[in-house]
Amino acid sequence: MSQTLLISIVLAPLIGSIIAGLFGKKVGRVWSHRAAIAGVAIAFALSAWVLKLVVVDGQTYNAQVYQWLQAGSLSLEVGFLIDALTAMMMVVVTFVSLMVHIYTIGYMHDDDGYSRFFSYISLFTFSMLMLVMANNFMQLFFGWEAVGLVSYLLIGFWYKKPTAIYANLKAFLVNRVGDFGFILGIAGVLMYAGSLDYQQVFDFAPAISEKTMTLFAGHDWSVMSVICILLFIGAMGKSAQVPLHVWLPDSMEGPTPISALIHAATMVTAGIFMVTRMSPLFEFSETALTFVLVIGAITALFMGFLGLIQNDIKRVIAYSTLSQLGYMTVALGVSAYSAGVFHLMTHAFFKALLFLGAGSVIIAMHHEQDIRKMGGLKKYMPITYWTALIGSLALIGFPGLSGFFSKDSIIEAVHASHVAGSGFAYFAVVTGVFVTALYSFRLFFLVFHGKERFDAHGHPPHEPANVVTMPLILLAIPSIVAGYFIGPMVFGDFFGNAIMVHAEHDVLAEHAESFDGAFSFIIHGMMALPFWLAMAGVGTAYYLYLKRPDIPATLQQRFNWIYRLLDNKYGFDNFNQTVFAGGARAVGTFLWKVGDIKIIDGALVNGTAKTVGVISSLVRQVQSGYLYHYAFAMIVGLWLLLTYFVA
Amino acid sequence: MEHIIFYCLAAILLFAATMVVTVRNPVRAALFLILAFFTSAGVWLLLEAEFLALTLVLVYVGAVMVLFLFVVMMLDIDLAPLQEGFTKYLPLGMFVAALITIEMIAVLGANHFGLDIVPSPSPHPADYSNTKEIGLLLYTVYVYPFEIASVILTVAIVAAITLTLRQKNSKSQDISQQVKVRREDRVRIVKMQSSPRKTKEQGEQL
Amino acid sequence: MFSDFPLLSLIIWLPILGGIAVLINGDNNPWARPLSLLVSAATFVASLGLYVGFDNATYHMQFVEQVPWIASFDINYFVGIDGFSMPLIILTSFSTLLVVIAGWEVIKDRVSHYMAAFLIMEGLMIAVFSALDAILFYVFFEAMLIPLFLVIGIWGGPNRVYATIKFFLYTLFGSVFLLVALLYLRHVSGSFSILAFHDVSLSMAQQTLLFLAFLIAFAVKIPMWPVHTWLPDAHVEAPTGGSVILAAITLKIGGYGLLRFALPITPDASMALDWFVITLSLIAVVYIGLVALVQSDLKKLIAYSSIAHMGFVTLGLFIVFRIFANSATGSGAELAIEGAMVQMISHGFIAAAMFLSVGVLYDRMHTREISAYGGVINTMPVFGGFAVFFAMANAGLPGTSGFVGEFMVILAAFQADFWFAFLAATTLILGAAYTLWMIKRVMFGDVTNDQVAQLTDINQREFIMLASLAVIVLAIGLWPAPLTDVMHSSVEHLLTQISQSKL
Amino acid sequence: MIALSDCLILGALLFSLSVAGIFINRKNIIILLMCIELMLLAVNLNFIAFSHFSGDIAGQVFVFFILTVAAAEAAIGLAILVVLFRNLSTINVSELDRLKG
Repeated sequence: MSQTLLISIVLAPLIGSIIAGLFGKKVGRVWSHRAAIAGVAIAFALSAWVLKLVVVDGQTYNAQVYQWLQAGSLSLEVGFLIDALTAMMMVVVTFVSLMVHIYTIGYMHDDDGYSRFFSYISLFTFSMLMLVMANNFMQLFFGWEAVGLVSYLLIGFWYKKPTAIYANLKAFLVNRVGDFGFILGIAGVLMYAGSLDYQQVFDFAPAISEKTMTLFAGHDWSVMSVICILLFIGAMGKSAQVPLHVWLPDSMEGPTPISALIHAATMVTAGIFMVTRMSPLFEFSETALTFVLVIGAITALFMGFLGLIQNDIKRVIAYSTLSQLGYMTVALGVSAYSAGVFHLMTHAFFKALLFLGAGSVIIAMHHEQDIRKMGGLKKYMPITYWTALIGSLALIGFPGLSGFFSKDSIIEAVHASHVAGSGFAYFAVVTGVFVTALYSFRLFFLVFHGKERFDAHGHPPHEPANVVTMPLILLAIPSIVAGYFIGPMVFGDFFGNAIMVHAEHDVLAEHAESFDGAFSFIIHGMMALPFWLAMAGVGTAYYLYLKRPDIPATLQQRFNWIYRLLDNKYGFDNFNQTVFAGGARAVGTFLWKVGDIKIIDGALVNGTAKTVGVISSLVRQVQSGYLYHYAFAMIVGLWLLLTYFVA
Repeated sequence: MEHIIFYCLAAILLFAATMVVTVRNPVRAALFLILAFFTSAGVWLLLEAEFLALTLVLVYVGAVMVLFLFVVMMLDIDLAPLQEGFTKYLPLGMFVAALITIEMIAVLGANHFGLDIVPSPSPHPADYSNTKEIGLLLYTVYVYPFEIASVILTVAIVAAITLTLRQKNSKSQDISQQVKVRREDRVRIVKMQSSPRKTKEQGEQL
Repeated sequence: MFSDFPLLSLIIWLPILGGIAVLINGDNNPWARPLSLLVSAATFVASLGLYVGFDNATYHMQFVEQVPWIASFDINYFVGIDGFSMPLIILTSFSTLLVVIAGWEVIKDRVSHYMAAFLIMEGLMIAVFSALDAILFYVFFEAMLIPLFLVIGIWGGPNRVYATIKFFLYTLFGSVFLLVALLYLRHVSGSFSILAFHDVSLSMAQQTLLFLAFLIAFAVKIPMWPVHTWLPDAHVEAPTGGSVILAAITLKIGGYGLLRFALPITPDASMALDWFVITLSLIAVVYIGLVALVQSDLKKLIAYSSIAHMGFVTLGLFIVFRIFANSATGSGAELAIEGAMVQMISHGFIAAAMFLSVGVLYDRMHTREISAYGGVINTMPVFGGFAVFFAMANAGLPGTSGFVGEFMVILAAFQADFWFAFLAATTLILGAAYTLWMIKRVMFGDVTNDQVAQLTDINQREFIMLASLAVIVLAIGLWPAPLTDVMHSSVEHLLTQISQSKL
Repeated sequence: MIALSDCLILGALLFSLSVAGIFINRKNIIILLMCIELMLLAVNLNFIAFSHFSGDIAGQVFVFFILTVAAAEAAIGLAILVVLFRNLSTINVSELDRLKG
């Protein structure tokens, strides 16, 4: 595996982005998207080649490209680490990205910012690749923030919409809160490992795990727990875990393709990827793992509830994403990293599929996103209908589809785990299955079945252009088949050294022994509780939203307080808005008006000037301006001097 | 003998000085000041400072005091308000003056500077030239200060003239303007008919 | 390489003489602009010679020139540069070039005076960075205020008199202490050479007093909380060029002064009082960050953000003692000092860019109120791109130079104390909050009023200006090694100096 | 014989008289100027006396310079006075308070 190959993978989308972004006006719309798509296509092809090299030929790569900075004995470098985990992420990222690029040709066809959009998503691909291919924390942080930047730009893509520019600021700031923890974690790593290079840090991990530090006087903390929790705070921001999840639903203000690419398939999973990458560190801290587990479980369950009452097609899927990210986090918490990453991959496919399908519906509905104003689209949009069905089934974990394998392996892993909090987590993920099925099929039935509630304006909705439907089909394929890699990826040693699990945490190993092929896994799954819960969820959705649409309204009135709680998203937004945003502004105003203006400027600076002024105005009385007063003063002075000398 | 002359001169000097500060009319004050200068010139002669004594008379009496008189007479000064408070401040002035005098006499009196402590030097021989001595010192050791003094005087002249010069009414010449003048500025050639005969009609029209 | 050629003197005096030439040329002379451009460009090119001829391997002063100046007091024209001053000199010459370009069309009256003021100021500032004689330093340190004073006082806004006087008195207040300290050091060391000051041994009491004198002098310049209130006022009233120089260079003189005087001359006092400076720095980061959040004036906001960013400089300089004490891995101290240096350089470029951007808007709208704007990006897309980029740099996004310094200092701060790093890292949130909220209100959204609707996008001159800054900000962010490499030797030397007690 | 102390006391008396003159003629600027001339005269007297008694001619040189400066001072002072009178139509010191702080 040569350095040139890897650099080409990274630079191809970047060049595409530069061409589309800086020269978009000159080269025109068509060449903009050609350049961007070509860049990403090259990256995808080469990534696939890299995956082949890693998996088939067993090669790995870890070397620096150039030295970023040197300070004392510390050398910060830009370099690549390629192993199975990276290679898999690269393929997922570039594949979904490529699909979204193609889809965008159709979706953004009439938009003024066409070239700009391509520039952004290519830039995103570059950033994401930098993130996953990094071999050190500095570069990881670079990619981490760069994807955040692109996310910011894309959420606010329609910068005239007040909600969009509110959402992008919110997203960036919430992510920054996560990064705040992340950078402290990196600083901790540097302090205790003396390096930011993954390999060197991992080699140091056992040594670090024995150290303690004092944060508050009198209480020693395990250094490893502190570092891991700090790093995980970064992951909470990026992967939208409670309580830093608030930005993700709002991010749906952006165009749908980026909801698919960034806010479902790739960027939000960066946190999952990061924790997996750091498994050699997390494994040493059970405290951190418990923390991860509990946060993940809360996210998985409670965010799913919110999906039940949303009426915006994209927001429902967004809450579903949050919930699924919670599943992945739960997997990390029980040290089932490979299951988490596996779910990351399958989720990337089917969630991108769902979002793009939603986008297809949105185009057909002329940018109407309210599912109460849809219905019965099945006959108008067959391709979208079938692909969305595949996506939804994969999402609820219908046996045989990709989501089933990944989700089931997570549930099994949690079941087997003995980490503190795993009991609650098991309850959460199992309940989550029912909730997932309920909101997924509520959405599905409301959109595609039932009465036509939309106003067609005489033009019946129709399937969008091929560039839109083709990616749906291409994404539907892995949504079905990706699950069959469960053998090597979850239970095998596909990831090799990329993931480290301590024997006492290795929940997957137990299952690995009993695992004998994907089909018996399906059979086993069909007899387990989660499957029946999922089916119950689908059935409930069918009954409530197709058979008896009056019941949900009644329920809503009967249990109004629950509805209000959910509608307020448990009050996180209001809380943040008042306490953090409002509080910061209030404190800032106070410090400015009182601290700066009153005390420092008023009392100290101008106060000094005023005091001098007051004294001067007293002293100025002496300066009468009359010559004889001055003469008198001189003579008196003379007399005093004389007296002094004489005496 | 010298005593008597000195005391006489001193008495006249003090009298003149007293008059200078007390008379109301500035012209008379100036005249008394001239008297004071004359007498002090006499004192200086006693102290064998002949050159300076003469300079004092020439420069002060001849030039400075005349200047004073000129100014006093030239300016149309209303004297009345200037006299206000004369008696009011007299006691204070006397008091301060007396204090200074007493203290000075205490220091400068015969106890410290009497003849027995600072004996009188022997008088200079007849061919001694005070002017020559001063000149020698002035043009050797003090040549730089001397030059500076001359510059100061020049500056004073320039300053005094500039301050008092009234630009508007002055008939000053601008030499450069005069040099730069050209024929066209001064001579205007007017073409006119050589005394046309007035007709009767024209005359009536005019 | 240029061992005989007085390159440094050339860089110092070329702009000063050029400025005088522009001044003599008369007001509103059509040649004033081209001549100024020529002089500043020539100075910039010449200053690049310093980089080319610089020897990274040694901490000794380079390009040294020493000529007696006032022989009777043993005051020399003694100049030279090391890894700390060289980047700052290049920053200075570059910023002046920008200012000349920025004032090209905008300044309409007294053009030659304006240009001359900046050229002379450039020479003086370069001289401050290269002076190795204490009195020479002090003279230039003070002289530099005069052109700046004039620039704000003549071309400034409506409240300029208050601002200039505040600014002037504040800085003079500080520099009085500096003069006393320098004279005292001369008394102790018997020379006015700053290098000799470094070697003189001092008792703790002496060091403490000297340190406090230095701290007051340079804290005002930086400016550190609570002596910062002159900066927002000065920035608000200053013309664009004045703001650029003020933010890009003048503030750096404070940081440079601490590096050159306080740390190496009084290491023990610095160590004993490091808690004080660190506290003030952290207050600057958090307190000022919050204050910046609520500003309604664009320039004030950026001015406050400058104070917060400079807090990182002082933090980086003074955590080294704690890092020595912890001494976990050893590279933290270098990281801290170099981080502070990088932060200074980077802030020079970013603040310049921010103020130039505000200048671009101000030239068109004649207001700095954030509420007067909204949706500017609709009418000025190219400018909007730059503004968002520089805002991101100001918020410390990786890949821009703003990230490098903050990153290094936060990493180092963790090695000093977790809570230092914790408070310092809040800038990630606060910096992003005040910068991007400002960007949101000014750039994004629909066009809010007719004035915004009639805006024209940036012209070629403004494009060149902003693009060159963008390239530099990006270049330093992507590859800071060339910048930090020149400092290594000097940083190591400084660390040996401050790790040895002078008692 | 004249004693040094005699000369000095004469100088002191002269000086005190002019001081008193400044007090009592506080409004007439011309007389104030004259008082200053008188003061300088007293100083000169001291110089000459010391010069005479210590046999050092340098004292007289100083008197020479004082005379020069005093002449210059008188000339400029009077010029200022004239300008002042021209502009303000008064030389009353109590009306000249432009320097009032």
